[in-house]
Amino acid sequence: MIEVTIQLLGFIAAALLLIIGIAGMVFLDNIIKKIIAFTLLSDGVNILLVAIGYIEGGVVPILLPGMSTVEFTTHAALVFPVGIVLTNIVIGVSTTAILVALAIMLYRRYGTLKASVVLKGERR
Amino acid sequence: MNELRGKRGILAVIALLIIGIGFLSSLFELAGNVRPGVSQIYNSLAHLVAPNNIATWVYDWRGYDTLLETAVIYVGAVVSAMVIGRGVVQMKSCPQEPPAQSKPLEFHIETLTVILKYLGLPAAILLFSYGIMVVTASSTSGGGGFQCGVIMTAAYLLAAIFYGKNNPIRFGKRFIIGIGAAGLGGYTLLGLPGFLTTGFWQYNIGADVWGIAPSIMRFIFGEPFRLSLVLKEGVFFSSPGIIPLINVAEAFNVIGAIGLIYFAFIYGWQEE
Amino acid sequence: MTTIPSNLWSIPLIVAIPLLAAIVVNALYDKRAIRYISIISALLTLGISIISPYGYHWFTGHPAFDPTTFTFTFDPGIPGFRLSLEFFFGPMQQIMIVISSLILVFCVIMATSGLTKHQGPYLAMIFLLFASAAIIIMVNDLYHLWIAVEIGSLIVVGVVVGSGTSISHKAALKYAYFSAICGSGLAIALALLLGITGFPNVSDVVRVINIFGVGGMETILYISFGFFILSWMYAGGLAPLHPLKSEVYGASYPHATAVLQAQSKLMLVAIGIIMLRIFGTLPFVKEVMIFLSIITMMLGVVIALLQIDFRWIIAYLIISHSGLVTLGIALGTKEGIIGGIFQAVNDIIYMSVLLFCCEALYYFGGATSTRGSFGIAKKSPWLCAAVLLGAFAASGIPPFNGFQSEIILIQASINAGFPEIAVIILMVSVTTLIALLRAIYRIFLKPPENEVAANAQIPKSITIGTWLFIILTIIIGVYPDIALRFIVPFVEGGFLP
Amino acid sequence: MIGEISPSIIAFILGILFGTQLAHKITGRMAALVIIFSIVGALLFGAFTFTYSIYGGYIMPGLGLSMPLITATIGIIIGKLLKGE
Repeated sequence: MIEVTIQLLGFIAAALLLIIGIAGMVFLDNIIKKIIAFTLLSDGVNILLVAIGYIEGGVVPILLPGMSTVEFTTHAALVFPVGIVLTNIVIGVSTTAILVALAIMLYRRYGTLKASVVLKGERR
Repeated sequence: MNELRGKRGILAVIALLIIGIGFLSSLFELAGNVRPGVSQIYNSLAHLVAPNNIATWVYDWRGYDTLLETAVIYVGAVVSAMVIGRGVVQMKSCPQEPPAQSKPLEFHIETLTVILKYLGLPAAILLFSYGIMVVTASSTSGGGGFQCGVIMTAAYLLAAIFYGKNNPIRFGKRFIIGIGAAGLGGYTLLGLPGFLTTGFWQYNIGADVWGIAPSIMRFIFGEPFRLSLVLKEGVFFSSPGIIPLINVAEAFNVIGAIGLIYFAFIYGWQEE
Repeated sequence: MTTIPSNLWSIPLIVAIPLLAAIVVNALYDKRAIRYISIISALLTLGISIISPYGYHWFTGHPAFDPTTFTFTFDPGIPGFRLSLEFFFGPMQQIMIVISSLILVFCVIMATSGLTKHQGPYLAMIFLLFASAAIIIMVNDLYHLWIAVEIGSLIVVGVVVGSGTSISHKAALKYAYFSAICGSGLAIALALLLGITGFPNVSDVVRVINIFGVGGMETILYISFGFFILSWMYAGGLAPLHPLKSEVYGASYPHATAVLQAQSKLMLVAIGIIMLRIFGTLPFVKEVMIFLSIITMMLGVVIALLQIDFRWIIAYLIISHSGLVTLGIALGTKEGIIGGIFQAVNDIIYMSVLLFCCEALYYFGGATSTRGSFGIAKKSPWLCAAVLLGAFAASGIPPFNGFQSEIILIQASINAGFPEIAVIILMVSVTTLIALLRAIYRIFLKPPENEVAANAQIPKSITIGTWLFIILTIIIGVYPDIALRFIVPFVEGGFLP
Repeated sequence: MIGEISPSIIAFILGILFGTQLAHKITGRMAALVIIFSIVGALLFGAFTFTYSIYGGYIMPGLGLSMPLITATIGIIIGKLLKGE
């Protein structure tokens, strides 16, 4: 019997978001929809990371007055996976910005947002 | 979902389901078996630096990672502006097709109510000061440079929506590029004091957890931010060292980067 | 034996100087000072990487935690868990970075003399491209590897869109999509490895897996291996994701492609070695890697034969030869890894020769299409000689350098029990020669049918760069020990001292 | 003690820097409104968690004043005045 913990629920949510995101990025035709799918994918990664850093009955890794250091060491959320989330957010922002900029310029050129039309190979 | 119809669609859905179930079943094994590893060591040393251990992780334990992470958003901004038209280059000897024109967005601000227009500027000012508060208090509470930059540029976007072309926050091209360069360059150069005195790039000479920096450096960079931490074991005098300074640099960089993205998307890019 | 320092002075400078140069040139935007600043920075990087000693750098100056004695130590010789980010600069890293920065110097000179006015952001991207390549070859940390791969792919997008043409925008969009998927995949792989081991440092991860095991979670290792393979494919342009990278190579200016291909070879070597170290003991891992390499090699040359533009022929040949690099690493034997890394070094050099020659063709009005014939050999016989020599080096003809590494790879694959692979390597080199000679005949040698610019002035920088790299190919081809003495100790010593 | 003052000073300087980027005219009424709002906000966002002095903003358990928010607002208005227009 699998014990249902908050961590496991986080993993399930993350996996669902990842799969929806990857499916959207690969199969959807509209460039903007693809970008939205990417944000889902990126959020899935974030939830996965937060869930890995989760500790049963833990606290936020910020020292508050009156805490004991030993207690903090064992109970604070794992700071490494939680910290990586910040990086992933930043990367998500920059990738989204670039994708949106490219979508704008390609829309101006071709007048459509369909990836199958815009990205059609040209005869060189 | 027209794209997923037909035989190809069914195959794709089945393949995705298989991948998803495999991925999920492996995560079932991981749940509850995560090894704390290095995070626990970081947490055990938290009281020596800044109370906010995430800030310590971001700017001290993994400070150089964060430099690259900061560079990621800088690159993101520069590249998106390049796509819009800033800094497009051609070979002098062999010019190719001209780049597409970058047009500014059109604003329709007539529909906004008078109250919104009157409160737009105070709201922007308050958002500015909120962003500044976040960046200066980051070593003791949650938040930090990135959040500050996002709040500031949100104020910029808000003002652009309220007032259109006649934006009260007039981040000019030169200011945005300059503040971004100052931020990333400042972050990079803050590694120099530690490098020159201890040989380690970005050693947090203000906190000096390992006692290898000259005491004068600890005084210069550590004393202005020294905090007393009242814990169960007693009072610790911890110092975040250069973390607050790096935070400000990161905030500058993010303001420059996201500001450049907004600027390029809203106004396009025309050369003078 | 001297002790290895944990705060080697040169490593931060190799990364920080290009970063600062990028910031400055981006801010200057269209000033004349850009040229001098960028050339000086590139030369500084080259000089530092040449004179630097070997050792570690523990960024942010945190020591290692020794779990046996519960103490902290600054001695990298003690196998402790690293608290800080670890870079290692050894002989292999040295030769890779020296060659990449040599290419950077020439690329910067060509870009500043041959491009229109607003070149600040473009040059910034080229500097950051070099920095990401240097980081990725020196890094010994999964988290930083991920950031470097991500920033590397964003910069590649930046370099490609620099020309502002529709074809480059399309290539950039495709590449950015896949970088989004594969970057997230690499993040998932990192998260899973962090979950089962608790450490981001590659040496620590390997040690934890070897000592404590993975507690029956081999599936997780396989899943993270899968995501690693995905990012390996897109970062290096392996099949079946080769169209992404080849379009990037073809759509950017040739001088930028020279840096781009160096960066992707360095990524292939670095990620490949990290995969071998972490997953090398799992079954089927090497087989998957070998399979991918063979497919890449064959597909690359076959598609190169079908191309009708010199730029795109070179682009697909770079893809194909990436397969040679990864093949050596995938074999997993010491001989194979030496061959793979040596092939990467040689590949970077001779592909740069071809790309610089391709850049020179732009001064004849962009005469790179093999549909027309331009008779450039008469106008510029030295350029024709250079491109022929480059083609010979690329096809593994003695006495050029390609021969030396391919012979090692052939021996390694025979010794590893795959004589079929040796045949494929031979086939690839023969087909490379055919593809290149066909294009060179049409563009250079055939009597002219199309008009080209009459008074084309090829800049001195291109001529000097081309011939310098040709001399390098011959020197390494005659005395392969010059390069091998950097690579062999790295592989013999188990990658890190 | 000094560790509590420096953030407020930094906030003030940053406020002046960003205040120079404002273009519209700010009336006295608007300035007063903004400062009052910032004091309310400072009460809401609370004090530094670790400082136990009046300056740091700690008034009583559960009630604190975030000084950087107030100094930043004042800095922004001063920066706007410096720039003129």
